[in-house]
Amino acid sequence: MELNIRLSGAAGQGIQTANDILGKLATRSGYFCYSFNDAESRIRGGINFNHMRVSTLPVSAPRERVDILIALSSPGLESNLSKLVDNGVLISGVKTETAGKSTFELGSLDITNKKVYGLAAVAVVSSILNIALPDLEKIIKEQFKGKESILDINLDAARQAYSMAQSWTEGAALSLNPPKESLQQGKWLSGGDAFALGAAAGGVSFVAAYPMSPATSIMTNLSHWSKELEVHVEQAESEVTAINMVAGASYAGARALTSTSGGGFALMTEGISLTGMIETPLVVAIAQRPGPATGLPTRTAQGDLRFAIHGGHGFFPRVVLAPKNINDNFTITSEAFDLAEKYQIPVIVLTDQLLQDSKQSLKNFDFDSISQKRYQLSREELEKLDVYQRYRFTDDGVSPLAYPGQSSHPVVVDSDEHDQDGHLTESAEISKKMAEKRHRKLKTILQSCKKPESWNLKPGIPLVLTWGSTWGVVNEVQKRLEKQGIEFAHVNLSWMWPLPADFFRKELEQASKTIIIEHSVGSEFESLMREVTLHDFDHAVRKMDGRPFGVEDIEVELKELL
Amino acid sequence: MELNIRLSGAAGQGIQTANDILGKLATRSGYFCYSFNDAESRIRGGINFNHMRVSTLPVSAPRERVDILIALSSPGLESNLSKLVDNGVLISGVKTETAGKSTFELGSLDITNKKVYGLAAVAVVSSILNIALPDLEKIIKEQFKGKESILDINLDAARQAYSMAQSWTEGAALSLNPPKESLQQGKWLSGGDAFALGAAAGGVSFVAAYPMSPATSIMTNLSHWSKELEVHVEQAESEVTAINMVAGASYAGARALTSTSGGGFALMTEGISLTGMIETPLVVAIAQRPGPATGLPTRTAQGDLRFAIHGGHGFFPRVVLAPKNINDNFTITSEAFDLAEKYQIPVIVLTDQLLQDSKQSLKNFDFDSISQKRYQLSREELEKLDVYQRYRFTDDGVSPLAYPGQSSHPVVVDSDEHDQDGHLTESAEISKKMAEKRHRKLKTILQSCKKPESWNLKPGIPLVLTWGSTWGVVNEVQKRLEKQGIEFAHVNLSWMWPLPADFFRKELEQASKTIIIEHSVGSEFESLMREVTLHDFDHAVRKMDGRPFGVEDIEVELKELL
Amino acid sequence: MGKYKEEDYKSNVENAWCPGCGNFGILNTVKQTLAELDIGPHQAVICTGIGQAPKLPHYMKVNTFNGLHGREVASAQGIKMANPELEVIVHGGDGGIYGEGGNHFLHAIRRNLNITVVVHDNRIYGLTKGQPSPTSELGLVTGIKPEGVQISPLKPLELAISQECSFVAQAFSANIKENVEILKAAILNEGFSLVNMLQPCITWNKVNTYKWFRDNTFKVDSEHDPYDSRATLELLKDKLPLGIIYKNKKEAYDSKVARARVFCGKEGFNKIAGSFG
Amino acid sequence: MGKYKEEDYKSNVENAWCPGCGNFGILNTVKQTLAELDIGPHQAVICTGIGQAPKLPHYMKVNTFNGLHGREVASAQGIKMANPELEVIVHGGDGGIYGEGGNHFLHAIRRNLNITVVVHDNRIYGLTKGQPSPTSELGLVTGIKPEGVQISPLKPLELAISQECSFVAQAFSANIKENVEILKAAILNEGFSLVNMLQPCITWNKVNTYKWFRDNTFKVDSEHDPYDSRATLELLKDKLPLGIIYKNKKEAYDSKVARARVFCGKEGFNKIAGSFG
Ligand SMILES: Cc1ncc(C[n+]2csc(CCOP(=O)(O)OP(=O)(O)O)c2C)c(N)n1
Ligand SMILES: Cc1ncc(C[n+]2csc(CCOP(=O)(O)OP(=O)(O)O)c2C)c(N)n1
Ligand code: SF4
Ligand code: SF4
Ligand SMILES: [Mg+2]
Ligand SMILES: [Mg+2]
Repeated sequence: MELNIRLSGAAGQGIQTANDILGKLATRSGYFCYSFNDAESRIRGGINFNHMRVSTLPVSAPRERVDILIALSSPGLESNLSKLVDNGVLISGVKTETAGKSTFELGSLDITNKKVYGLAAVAVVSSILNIALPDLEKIIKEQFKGKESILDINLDAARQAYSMAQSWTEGAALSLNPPKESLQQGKWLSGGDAFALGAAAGGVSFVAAYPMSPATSIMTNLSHWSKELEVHVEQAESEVTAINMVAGASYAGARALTSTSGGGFALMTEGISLTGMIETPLVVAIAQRPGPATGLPTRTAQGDLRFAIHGGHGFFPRVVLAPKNINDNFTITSEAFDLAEKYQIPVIVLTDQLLQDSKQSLKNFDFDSISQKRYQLSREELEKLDVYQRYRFTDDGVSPLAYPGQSSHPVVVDSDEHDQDGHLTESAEISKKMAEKRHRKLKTILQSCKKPESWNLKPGIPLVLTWGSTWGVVNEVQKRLEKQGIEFAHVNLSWMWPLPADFFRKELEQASKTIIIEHSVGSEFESLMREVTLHDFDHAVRKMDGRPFGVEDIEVELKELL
Repeated sequence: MELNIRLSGAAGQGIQTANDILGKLATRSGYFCYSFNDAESRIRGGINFNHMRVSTLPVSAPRERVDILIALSSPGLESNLSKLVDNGVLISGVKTETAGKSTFELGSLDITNKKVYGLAAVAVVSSILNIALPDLEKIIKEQFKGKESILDINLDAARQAYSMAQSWTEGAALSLNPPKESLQQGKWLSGGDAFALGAAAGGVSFVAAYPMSPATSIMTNLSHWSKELEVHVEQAESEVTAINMVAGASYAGARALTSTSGGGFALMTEGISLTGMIETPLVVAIAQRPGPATGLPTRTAQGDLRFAIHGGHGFFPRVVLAPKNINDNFTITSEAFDLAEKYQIPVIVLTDQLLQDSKQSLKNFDFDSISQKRYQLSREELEKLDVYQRYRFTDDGVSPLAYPGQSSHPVVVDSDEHDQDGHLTESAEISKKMAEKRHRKLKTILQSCKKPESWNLKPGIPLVLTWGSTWGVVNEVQKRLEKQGIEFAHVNLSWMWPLPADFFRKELEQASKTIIIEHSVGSEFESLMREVTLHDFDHAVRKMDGRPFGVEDIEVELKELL
Repeated sequence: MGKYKEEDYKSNVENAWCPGCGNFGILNTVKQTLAELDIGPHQAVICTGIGQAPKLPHYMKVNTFNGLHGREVASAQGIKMANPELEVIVHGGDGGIYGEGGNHFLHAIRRNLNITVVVHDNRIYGLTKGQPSPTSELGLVTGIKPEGVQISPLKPLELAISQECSFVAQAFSANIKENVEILKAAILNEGFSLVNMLQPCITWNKVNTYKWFRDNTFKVDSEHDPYDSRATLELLKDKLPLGIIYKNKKEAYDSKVARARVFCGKEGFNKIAGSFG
Repeated sequence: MGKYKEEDYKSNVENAWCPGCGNFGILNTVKQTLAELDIGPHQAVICTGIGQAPKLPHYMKVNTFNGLHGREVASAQGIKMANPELEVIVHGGDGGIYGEGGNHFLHAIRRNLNITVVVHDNRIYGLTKGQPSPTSELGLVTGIKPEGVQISPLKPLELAISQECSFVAQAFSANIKENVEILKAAILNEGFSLVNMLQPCITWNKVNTYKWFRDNTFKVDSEHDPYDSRATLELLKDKLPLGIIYKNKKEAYDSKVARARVFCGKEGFNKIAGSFG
């Protein structure tokens, strides 16, 4: 059971804030909520919406269906009205003559400042959901802490709208009871929040980055939390600066992060190759959006998978990970820091606009579940050594790590091919051995490679393969189709690279049919899976318009293909 | 029949010049010559060599065997002496007591300036090859034109050395007669020369680049020839500038080129993605060297194949080509310009240090064999249009091309997703159509895709697969093994991307065994072939030390694997 | 009056700037300037990157190269070198041109092609929602820097003057009449011309408002000699001068380079190829 | 005398510079300076890029971050911010720092971390065989520019001063004794210190030779007040001044940032995570 509430309007009309208040409120009231947004790349005007699912079961995928349409602008109303279901209701901030839809006119309230319409609409929804007015008031007070000057008009609008809505029967008809089992003290947060918290739990102590949608929230969050987390966030003057700064910081002992989108990553590939050569741990977040070039800055895509794997010249081991949902944005990011330092490699986390900007009701994150281990030699171990060799040849290819100033041993790293001491070399023999050492790490790293997650995996039925955030819709559609008697296996990759040869080949071959789904114009994921598994897929589903896959789309699509 | 002559010494001792004089001279005398060099990344000192093959048949691959060792420095002597064959001879510029090798001591000449030792050694070789002294003198005069002050001491050294060598019987024993059929007016040039000439024939009119080994010779050549070729060469302050400059120049109507190595390309991937989005023709040369990072700047590798294919965020069509030899550096580069403009895409030409710095005797290039076609609408066609749409939707995905100022129609290009007019759009529908339009070009481009070249291709025998410059050694080894009764098919790719699915799959499956050879630490080429052909290779041969594959290495290796 | 009128540069693209944004004034200035200089929509190229300022050419009818964030000055130079007949004008943000693209800017001053660069200096990253830009003042509070900017602002005029830039002016976006004159002079100047265009971002920069700019700027005296670099540096001491600040006579680079829209001829080719005998 | 002697910084790596190169003098200067300042090989980091100059730290014993061409100033800032206790010194070429890395340099001056940047200014690209660098003089003939350089040279000192750089000096590589004093002052200065180190490249730059530098430099008068920016610009008018040219009192940025070698604690984490209730 769920209600799909779409808040639409122009940039600057406060639909984000209204959405947030509603999300928090419903989460506290015991519902599972999920919202995603659809915004233009502008600051004022245009046609944007936030889509909120309030549900009695966990949900984490975009939907097309709208039960309650909140429209604060005429274009917002026009472009979304067709999505409103037959018995759905409209809460409108603009004059409208939409025959056949029962409408709550915000204009009929005694409100002069239209800036509070968003909040008034939230109050109407609260009434529909039978959330008590004091709970709503509490959250409004929290939200406007420090902005007391506008608190009162917001409170007033909410109260008015709430009381009027109490007698709005068409709305009340949609009411939904919260589930018996719900999150205890659930949090309401975005993928960008979860990512930053994951970095924090992973021990990040230095961030250099340049703002770029949809990655900016990572650096913004960490900057706001810099005191509590003892992290320094530096806004670099470009991505080229950022990557070379974090490389330096990592050499100096910091757990370092940079975050960007595909276009910024492009400027970082030289530096990624540097960290591959000097074997300096690093975590890089790529929050994907549709390219090429500037593309659609505020939309979503999974188009940078191959670029993340192959970006940078020459061979060096790296790990590429892709969270499947907001919770993974936390766990996988924190693991990324551990992997980076353990293997002294760059680890790339591929998130995307959908994940970053979506919000969800989630359990609190558990700090203790995250490894706090550090991999450097201790000062004591170092002082016992006669010489410290940064690039000592070892069986697993991983050399002992130390940072400058930690002991009396200088630490020498070099972007040229180098000897064990870190000094540049022209020797064919040493070059070969050093390249082999780096290559050996690949095998070592594969020990950490995780099998993909799977749902209903068994031979003889169709298999649907996804990666990263596309998990969400397919996971939900799997349950929906199961109820309709249509069964398939769902496999989702989060560990994207490196993959052992024949990885998952057997499972693919045992399927009655294989379908690959990726949110990309090209076929990056399919090509990767072909390379690794030598499997020929029966069908591929892709996406060209930068909008997320919706549950409805995929349901239709899969019904056809299965 | 051939003589392998290795000139070794320190940087700054003039072995390059000596090598060049010898190459020109032997080419004019009717021999087929090939030389490659092995140099450290420094300006003076160190241990370098140039290896020259003087042959009665065309040759174009590195060898290990040395018949005549010219050593101008003690380290040069020591590091190469073991390569000298049993009946080989030594021409030495340093005191030496190498028992058992017959030695021509340059020190016994009446020469005080050791800078001319290299030339004296060339004179000795000329004598061995029975090249007439006046021919040598002529070339020396050409070489030192404008440097008359040092001409005389060079001439004197050559004459002395030549006359003394006339009575050196051990040397004379190696003599070699030129072939009956030889090149008419053969040229002696490097891959870097051939690349620049290919660009010229392809109509290049604007170059912006930043110096980087081993690509620098391309811009240096074109800069020297700028008057004759009407090309402007701009040294940019960085590769980021260079790529955005050429994008601008191309928009303005120039046939534009930038040249770099892997590390510079890394800085260009953002701009490559830009040209993919704005659909501006462009040729990018990547002269590969071993990475990651700075790696081995003066050595060779094929490590950037995947990076060339996937470098840049988001999906956009591109073509990646790889010349197999110096002659291809000319033809493929000129074709690259045609393809770039025809499809309005970036075309990447992957050469490498081995190809760029090697030299060879070749026939003159034929300007008329190169397409001089341009693909823009004419001024007249443009003026007939009511509106000009830079991104008009077309069946083949290729829109009519025009440049600004050409007619009264403004030309609008945009790195954001855009409509047919070139203006930025937020529309899902137009975004989808425009992404589809770019994607359609892939299929159109595949019409130009060439089958790989093959030698002795037939089912039931082993098949050896190579790409780019690795063709050279394998081609030669194929002939050598054939004589030994060992047969294999050799297939070499020059058109690297895009490739149709199942490309060459049948041929691979019909082979008794498949071996893939790539000059890389990683397995970029193998992974690409796996992806495209779904074929599992039996063996892979790779290279870790940045030195070129030698004929001898590959012969041994293949004998083992076949 | 010339051939072209302001309306010849009109476009139908919906404007996405915030109502009241300083950019509107700049857009009007540009159209009027081109019309007054009789430069048609097909004769000028407006070259931009990404940001609010760089959207400008979409809102008019003109050759447009809307490239990458911060790369506008690099691309503009490529355009000019390929076809010196085009009138190349760059419009970019302070973030793009002085931040991401600072190096292009610096070396473009040295290269001294005959182009004009107009920086919409709103002292903030507008499009990406209000992070500090290189020209943000010390202490400016932004979403990303709640404790306020801690790094001294870049001094773009001083930078350009230190490199003996061919032409340096400063303008305030609201003064359209004066700005048309400044922009005309910049375009007519043979060489690299910088116009630092102070522009209020009413949404994100609550310090450098219209009022603030009015209070903190002054018009350069008509007596001021822009060739006198010492007098110029004096001008920059306190408040923000508006007008043509500095000029330096030097030959433009593009006059030296060949037009680059040609194929090399067979003759030239054979001459070069033949030299490898 | 302190704990450390010049020999404590000795390395066994074979030197690959051309005999007679100006870089040797700089190497000696650095070793002597560190010894005299009592900064041990494990306490300093020499951060470099790629070129001839950037090979310097390999020829001594010291913490070394030999990163990418032109990126040395970016990486050095990362090192310093992560661990302000390290004495961070950059050595780079004029090509790397002023060309490829010009933007890092420009913004590093603004950022004003307590680091020292020594630019080996040989007015040429040494390692890549003699292309023009940003500081190459007009008309300099190189392999790539047979007709001579046509772009005005960058003016690095003027650039730094225009941005009110904390410390600006110029030196000539051959004057080891004086240069030790200059480098000491640069390292001791709290803030971003630039030392433009004129250095003959005897192989590729046949114009700016030892003799040329001797003839075209002069020592800055001991009376010169480096805080007087006008006097400083006067100094730069004709020949090349050697010594401490310009200083500007401002607080260094690193003193404001926390050491960054720590894990966030559970408490801090829970406080933040808890705020999402
Ligand atoms: C390589 C890259 N990095 C980051 C961005 C994201 N981005 C777009 S505009 C912008 C800043 C805009 O500020 P400014 O240049 O001052 O222009 P304004 O919007 O203020 O006019 C940024 C960081 C991008 N598009 N490309
Ligand atoms: C991204 C990149 N581009 C180009 C190069 C090639 N490269 C190495 S050193 C150098 C220039 C060296 O000049 P400079 O920085 O002045 O140092 P010098 O050798 O003169 O000391 C260049 C262009 C590179 N290593 N990386
Ligand atoms: S955000 Fe600022 S700069 Fe951008 S349009 Fe709005 S007011 Fe103008
Ligand atoms: S090339 Fe020049 S800078 Fe490089 S080592 Fe030789 S003399 Fe020194
Ligand atoms: Mg701005
Ligand atoms: Mg230099």
